[in-house]
Amino acid sequence: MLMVATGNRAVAEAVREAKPVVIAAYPITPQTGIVEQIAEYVSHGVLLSRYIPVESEHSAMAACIGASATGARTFTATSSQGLLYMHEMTNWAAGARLPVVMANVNRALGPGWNIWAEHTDAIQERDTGWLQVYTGTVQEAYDTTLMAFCIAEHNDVLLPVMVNLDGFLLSHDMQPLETVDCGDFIPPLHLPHAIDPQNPIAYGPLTGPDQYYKFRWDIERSMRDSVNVIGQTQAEFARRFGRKYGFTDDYRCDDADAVVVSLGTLGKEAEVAIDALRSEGIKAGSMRVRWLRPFPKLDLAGREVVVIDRDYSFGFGGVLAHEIKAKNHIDVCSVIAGLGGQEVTYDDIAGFIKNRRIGEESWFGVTPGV
Amino acid sequence: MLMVATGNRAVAEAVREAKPVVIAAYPITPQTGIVEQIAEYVSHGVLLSRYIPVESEHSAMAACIGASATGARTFTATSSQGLLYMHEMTNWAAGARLPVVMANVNRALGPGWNIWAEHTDAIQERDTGWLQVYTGTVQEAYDTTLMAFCIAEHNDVLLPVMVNLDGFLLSHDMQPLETVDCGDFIPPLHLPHAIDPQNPIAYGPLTGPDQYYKFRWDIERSMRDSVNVIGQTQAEFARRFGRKYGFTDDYRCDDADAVVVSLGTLGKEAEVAIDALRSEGIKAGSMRVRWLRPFPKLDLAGREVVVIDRDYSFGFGGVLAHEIKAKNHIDVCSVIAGLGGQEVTYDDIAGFIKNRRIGEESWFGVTPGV
Amino acid sequence: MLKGTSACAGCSSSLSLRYVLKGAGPDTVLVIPASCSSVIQGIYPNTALNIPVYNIAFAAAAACASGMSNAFRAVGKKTNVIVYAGDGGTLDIGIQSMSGAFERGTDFLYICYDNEEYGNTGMQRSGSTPLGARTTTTPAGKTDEKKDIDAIITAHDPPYLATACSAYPQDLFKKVKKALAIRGPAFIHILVPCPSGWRFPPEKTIEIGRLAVKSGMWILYEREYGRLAISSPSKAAMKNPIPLENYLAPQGRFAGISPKALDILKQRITQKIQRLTEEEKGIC
Amino acid sequence: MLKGTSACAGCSSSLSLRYVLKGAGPDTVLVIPASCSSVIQGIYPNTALNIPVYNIAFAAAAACASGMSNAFRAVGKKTNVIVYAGDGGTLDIGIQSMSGAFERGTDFLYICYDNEEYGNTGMQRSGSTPLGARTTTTPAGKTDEKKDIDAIITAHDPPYLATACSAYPQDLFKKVKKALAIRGPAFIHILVPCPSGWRFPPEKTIEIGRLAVKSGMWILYEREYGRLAISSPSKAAMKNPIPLENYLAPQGRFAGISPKALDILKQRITQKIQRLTEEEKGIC
Amino acid sequence: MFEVRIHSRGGEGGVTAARLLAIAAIRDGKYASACPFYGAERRGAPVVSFVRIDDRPVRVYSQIRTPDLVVVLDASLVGVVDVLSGLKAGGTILINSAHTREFAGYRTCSVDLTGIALRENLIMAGSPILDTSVLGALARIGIISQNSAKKAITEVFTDERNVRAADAAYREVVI
Amino acid sequence: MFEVRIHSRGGEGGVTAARLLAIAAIRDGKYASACPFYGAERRGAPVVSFVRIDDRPVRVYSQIRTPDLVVVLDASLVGVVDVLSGLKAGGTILINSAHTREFAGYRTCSVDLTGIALRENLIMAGSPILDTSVLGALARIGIISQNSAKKAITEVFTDERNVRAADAAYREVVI
Amino acid sequence: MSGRARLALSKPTTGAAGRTGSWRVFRPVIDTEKCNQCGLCQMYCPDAAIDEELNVDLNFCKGCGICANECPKKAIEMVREET
Amino acid sequence: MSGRARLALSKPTTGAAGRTGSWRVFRPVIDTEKCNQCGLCQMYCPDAAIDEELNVDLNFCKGCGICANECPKKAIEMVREET
Ligand SMILES: Cc1ncc(C[n+]2csc(CCOP(=O)(O)OP(=O)(O)O)c2C)c(N)n1
Ligand SMILES: Cc1ncc(C[n+]2csc(CCOP(=O)(O)OP(=O)(O)O)c2C)c(N)n1
Ligand code: SF4
Ligand code: SF4
Ligand code: SF4
Ligand code: SF4
Ligand code: SF4
Ligand code: SF4
Ligand SMILES: [Mg+2]
Ligand SMILES: [Mg+2]
Repeated sequence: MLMVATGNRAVAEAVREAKPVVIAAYPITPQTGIVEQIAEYVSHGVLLSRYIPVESEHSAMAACIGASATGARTFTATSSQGLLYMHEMTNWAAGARLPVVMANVNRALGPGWNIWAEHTDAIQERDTGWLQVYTGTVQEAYDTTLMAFCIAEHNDVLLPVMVNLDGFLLSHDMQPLETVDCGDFIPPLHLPHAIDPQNPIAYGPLTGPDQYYKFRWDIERSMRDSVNVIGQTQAEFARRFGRKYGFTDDYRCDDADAVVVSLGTLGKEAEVAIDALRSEGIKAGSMRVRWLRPFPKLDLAGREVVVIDRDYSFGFGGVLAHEIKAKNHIDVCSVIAGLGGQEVTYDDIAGFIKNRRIGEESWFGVTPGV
Repeated sequence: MLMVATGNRAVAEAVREAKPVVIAAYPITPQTGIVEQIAEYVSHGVLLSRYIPVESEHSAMAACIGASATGARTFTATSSQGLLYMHEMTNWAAGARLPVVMANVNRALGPGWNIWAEHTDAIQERDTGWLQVYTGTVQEAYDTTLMAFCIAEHNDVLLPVMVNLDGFLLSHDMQPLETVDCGDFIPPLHLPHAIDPQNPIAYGPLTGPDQYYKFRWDIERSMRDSVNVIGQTQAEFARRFGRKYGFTDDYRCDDADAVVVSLGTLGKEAEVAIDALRSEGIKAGSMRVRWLRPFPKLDLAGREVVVIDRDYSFGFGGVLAHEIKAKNHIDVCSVIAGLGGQEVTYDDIAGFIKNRRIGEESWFGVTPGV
Repeated sequence: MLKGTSACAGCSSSLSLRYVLKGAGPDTVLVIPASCSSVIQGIYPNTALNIPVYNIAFAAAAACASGMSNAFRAVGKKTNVIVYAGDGGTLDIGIQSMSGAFERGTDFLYICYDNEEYGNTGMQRSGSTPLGARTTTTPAGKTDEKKDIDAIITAHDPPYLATACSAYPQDLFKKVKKALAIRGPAFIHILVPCPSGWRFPPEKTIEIGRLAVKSGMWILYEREYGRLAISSPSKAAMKNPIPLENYLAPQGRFAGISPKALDILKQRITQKIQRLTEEEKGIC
Repeated sequence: MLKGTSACAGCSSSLSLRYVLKGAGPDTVLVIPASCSSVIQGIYPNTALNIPVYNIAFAAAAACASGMSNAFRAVGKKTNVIVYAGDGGTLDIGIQSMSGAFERGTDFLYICYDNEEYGNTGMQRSGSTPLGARTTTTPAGKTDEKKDIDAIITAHDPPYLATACSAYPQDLFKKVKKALAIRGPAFIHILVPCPSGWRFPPEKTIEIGRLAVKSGMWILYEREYGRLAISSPSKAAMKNPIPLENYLAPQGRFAGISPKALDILKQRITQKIQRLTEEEKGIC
Repeated sequence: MFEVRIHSRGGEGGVTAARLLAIAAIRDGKYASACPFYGAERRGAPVVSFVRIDDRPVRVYSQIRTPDLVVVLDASLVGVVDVLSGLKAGGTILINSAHTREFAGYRTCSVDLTGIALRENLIMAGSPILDTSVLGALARIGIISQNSAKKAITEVFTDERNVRAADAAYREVVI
Repeated sequence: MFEVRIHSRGGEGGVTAARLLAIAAIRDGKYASACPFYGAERRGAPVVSFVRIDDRPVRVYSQIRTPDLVVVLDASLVGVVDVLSGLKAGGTILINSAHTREFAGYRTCSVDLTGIALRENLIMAGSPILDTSVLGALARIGIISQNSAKKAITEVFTDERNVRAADAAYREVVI
Repeated sequence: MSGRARLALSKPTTGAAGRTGSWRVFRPVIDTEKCNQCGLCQMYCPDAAIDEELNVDLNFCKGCGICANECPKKAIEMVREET
Repeated sequence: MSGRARLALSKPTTGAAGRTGSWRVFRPVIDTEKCNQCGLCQMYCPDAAIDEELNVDLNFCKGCGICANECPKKAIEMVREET
């Protein structure tokens, strides 16, 4: 069905289609729309999930963990401070190998309070064993949330998945949304280590120095295996519903001399910049990274690369820029832009590309030393 | 005075010397010794701090924030789950520009429960705006904790500092410790933005998209300025007390063909490996990174580099290895070892160096695909 | 409090805050966790509050105030440290730090202004939302009862605890003064009717507060060193409460409340009146 | 529970756990936050418990159990979901998730075994440590009073709440059975004397528990749908409690307790006995 | 790409108006996106929403600087915010006002949406609701078809009065 | 580098013994480190501690695999754990036992530390304390000087009985 | 407080959220004839928009109508603002 | 539960913490003459080391002495283990 929906609504619609058994979530701007919409579905019986109105995000994730451990499909959503507050439990969910799906509406971190888009919240979770995907349109937020359940719950993966959408920019933007009848696209969840009251097992007990690392390795092994699962799931989605997704969303990259790499809505806005540059005769392209974990192979050889980070690791640099440097053995031009909802237009992005200086970092709007 | 002390005791001794006004901390293995020793000092009146026995780490950091905001010197200590649990507040302390000093006793993350050494806990905090230093001996833990107060509270910095020590390996190892009379080495704290009840100011209010990024930039600016402050403080410490510290602790690196880079006690154990290799005629050296934030300039040009990570970013790789790759534009041999207290001997380290394969990653003890 | 805040028109939380500030006087620091009050105070670089305000994360107000109070006391300062937190920041996510601060006997005043919802994020259910009330996360009415935070705090045996309501600003003002005169942890729980969330026209804000008290749905009292004293507006109300429906009817959030929920609410009122009446007698 | 756990010799928390498991029967899942119990159960790949045990982070037990209970109920399973948490995991860091789970009426049994300290990390102060007791973080004796978690839970009005003590295992056993027969949240608070932390010889474990009850420092009772019933061992004790000193003296942690602290402890006992006696009368 | 900026106050329905406009455009077979710019304001504060209508998917998330059309749902905003800011030369301004207005250099349309709302008793929490009626005016101006305007309204609201209000606005707008 | 491994049970003082040994070695002018290997065991479980004594700072944190000396504070551990594991050929084993023991191929010393503790009434929470007395035996074996052993004990403990116990062990150890 | 701004620090300002009087749809008009100076309107105004002399600060009065509703003398009328 | 181990899962095992009987310093010895079979020792043993037939499982009895202390007949003696 073609409707007009916000990113938040799209996520809620996808959750309705995926039918989790338990949903536990806590409101926070700008994610609230997801929680409210789900509460509405549940209260109208449109969605037969149990919705647990927990008292915090730490508890939201803990409740998802408890439910998921029984083999039930689970979902939660959060943002910013909420994500930070559940940090202990996001680590736990991954370590416990539970395929929780979470929507995170990217927002900056206080203080000062700031409710607008920034990726640092999710970026700070990049080591935890969660798969992370960043979306750029309402349709993509919907489609990706559906796929997230398939991927998280796949027997080769069994790791939680975080679907990211930019606060307000995507969570509140209203765009055309084509919903699907998902049919058997998401297979029923069969958690191999689901709690069986008849089978006495202690989950996650004290694990000694000569055993612990093996389970850590298994997380990484599954991360690596998830690359295939993601590929297959995206292919199957395309087959069934006609929309194609990759690890990245590449726009006019094939013959590009310069490529701008970014996450989320910046990557869509960048396409407009690319069109403008192309019309000036500049061969530029945009590569929007969808999957940050597992970190994808990026085809950047031979191009000058501008990376826009809507995040920062203080005392180090833009995270995406440095991960690309490290993985691709290249130097890049690193631009820090859009923190705390700082407005970044396609003109600005065109400027970043035109004025790129490989090997340097610049903060959009900041003159250093001042 | 020359005593024999554990790493935990050394931190407590340094805190006693630094005389924070408020200490708020929560026990967790293997950090407990610090808290207990401090409680003892306070109860005996040896230390005139107020010790707040908070009910969680989130509150520990919050209490330090509240106290520090008034311009009071503060200290806390934690580890592992505790650090994760206070994650929201570590971000807050940095954003609020408060020079809280924290000892973190590095320990692995559950589940399964594991109380032994691993750096992932602190590594997951590397983006938050905290300065991070990793120590390798009891003496160094002591000296560094003293210096941490000078650095955090310096007007050019005003950011919190995390002093890391390896769980059990360092926190419980008993070594000779030379304590000092610190005199005026740590100047009194003058927090420029301390709360003054007479001066009505709202701290950290809602900050719009066109203002927020400026304050983020100021954190980064201070991070960059902290490089000088650290250098000066370490020099001043050497001048006063005779012990020299750098951003790294380099051992026989000068003429080395191969350098092993690591954090914490692994870097001391590596020295023994280096001696052994040297005696076999292999020109190897060890570079132990002390300051991870701000990320230091590493002199690695022209050497083959083996990085041991006692941490991991799932779906990506060893964090130290990749940060070095990104910053130094080199490829390295990445070894993941020591997770969850996995035993790593000097013989093992010698093996890592001998069998290095630049461009590859290996997990110590793991045969992939099995 | 200065004029020109971003509070909704008719916001009784701002009204309460006005009287809290009046009662507290100048040597005061306010600690405010995420809530409507974090927005009401104004956006950088301006604030409507003319004492120092420390904004802090949602779950952390009492712990932050603990640190602050200890730091002030350590250097001999008597500065009032007041937490001004919403019901969500008190009963739900904030209860851990609050409970701990009370257990440790922190010298501070904790004020919970209770609009019975998460106002700042757009009127979701909180632990304080009454049975039967519609919020955006309980679109069919809440099925759980309101958490009794006063009983919970009373279990911590603080030297001072009081309830108040924005419709009785003078009463509130006096309670704030009294609370600050006492050493150790004090608690004031203020009912603040919220026109936007409770769905009544803004001009009814005071009226609704009065109806809450007159119906016995909200009882004004103080407990000083364990001794209960019913405050005068509630003295009369408790003897002869008006029908609960008079309080509920003007509020959109209670539209279509089930007879069963209504019944339980009424029972609770009767029980509470009885319990408080007995307690007051029992000790005097 | 199987033999060969890593509990200290004479650990009464293990003894309690034995009777909890007995009372619960087979269709049960235990949720255990960080605590002595996370160690007592055994190290991978072995466990001493023969029902499923879910280990969870320190602050998260009740929320985890919430999710679990809801997931089981959603598919029609009646599996008992029991939290077995220490006092730290209940009164301190765990109180937020516990309070939330009770407010939401979660169908589960929450058991707090109370050794009045953080046992697992080596006997630090908890919110449950009594006034005057020495721990490694209160080397001169605790200066704050024990948090009254039973009153706090009672404020949540659960259908079932009981206290128990490891020295009365049959009483505990019966209470566990009763709690599990009731729908909705139930709470059992077990006092478990800890020889290692309280500093008494391990053979005295039962004796100390008995002295706690006989002195009135610990009172055994249950509250079912609000109706209080004093359990028989305490009935006698409340009428004629033995001197508190008899309970304190054998415990190293109370060595050198100040007369003032002792006095307050005694007062509290008198008050509590009076309060419970009145409550029992009042309602029957 | 046709760009619209809507000025209103929190609670008056500016965001919903933007949404309805986007739906209507899509029902006309176009692509559209609607995006409110959110501050953290409460009820009553000035807010602004954007709608973009195009023949291909909209990929822009930044704010509209040079709108083709400005809609002012609350005339009291006129001196408070610069409603004309960036409006393209010759662009249109539609204002909710009981009397006709003039903005030099622009095509000015006015309609008394508040009056219509009061007539239809479309009031919520004390404020008149303007988000549906404005669609009628926009249809009349030619941004969307009248048919799609109705479709959009009935997709979102069940209350008949909304369609009536839109019809009234369609009739009453002064161009 | 001289490497010592101490076997004991939680609560018996093995960790303190290691600490005291390190202090004594340092008072002898050497470098030393002492490191307990911690499981999460409770009171009563077997634990092991390591002491390294050297002429230069100790930089090793991994466990001692091939000790020069093994100290067994609790003879009941023999058979439960392999106390001889890795002990260097010709190495020494010091065991707390009322009767003399023999470990083929090693220099075996025994001393009844438990008896000494019971005599001196050095009992904590029901267990005899062995950590101070053992220093006397170690001094006698020649690992540290008797003087430094005493110094170490008095730096840490004020109770006279500890020194007396060490003296007794010094006298009573059977080499 | 001198030197560079390290974190967001707000200073007290009247109209921190702008001239919030512009939010108003209805304006309170006091009929001084009917008014008995009881001060209740001043006491209850959440926005402190009425001063001791009973002047309404129309720059900041949000028009909530509480004053009119609470006036025991019905001395305040809420009048629709011109647009 | 087949397939590879993704997280640490422990199975019930007697002696999960080893043969904890070796921790013992004193051993309980029941004097069957004095014993009246009341079962209290069995009931109170924290380690479940005494069975219904009053056999002490010395593999796991930690020697805490509770049984001896609680025996109403003083039928249990704690005897020092040989070393
Ligand atoms: C950890 C965290 N979770 C969620 C939020 C989002 N949030 C901010 S304020 C708020 C509701 C506050 O409710 P309450 O405390 O009752 O205050 P009110 O807004 O009603 O004044 C929420 C959910 C947050 N800031 N931090
Ligand atoms: C977030 C966090 N903080 C601290 C710890 C360390 N820790 C583990 S158990 C424990 C004490 C538990 O005390 P209690 O709940 O009373 O149980 P007990 O150990 O006494 O059985 C502590 C502090 C942890 N695991 N997680
Ligand atoms: S939502 Fe309610 S409490 Fe919050 S500002 Fe508006 S009226 Fe006040
Ligand atoms: S510390 Fe106490 S509660 Fe914990 S295992 Fe030992 S005796 Fe039991
Ligand atoms: S209408 Fe409201 S804001 Fe205006 S003066 Fe009256 S009470 Fe104050
Ligand atoms: S409330 Fe009415 S009578 Fe009282 S001062 Fe105000 S206008 Fe006058
Ligand atoms: S001594 Fe303790 S462990 Fe052994 S049988 Fe008796 S009660 Fe059980
Ligand atoms: S407690 Fe004593 S009398 Fe009773 S069964 Fe045991 S040994 Fe026999
Ligand atoms: Mg609220
Ligand atoms: Mg405990």
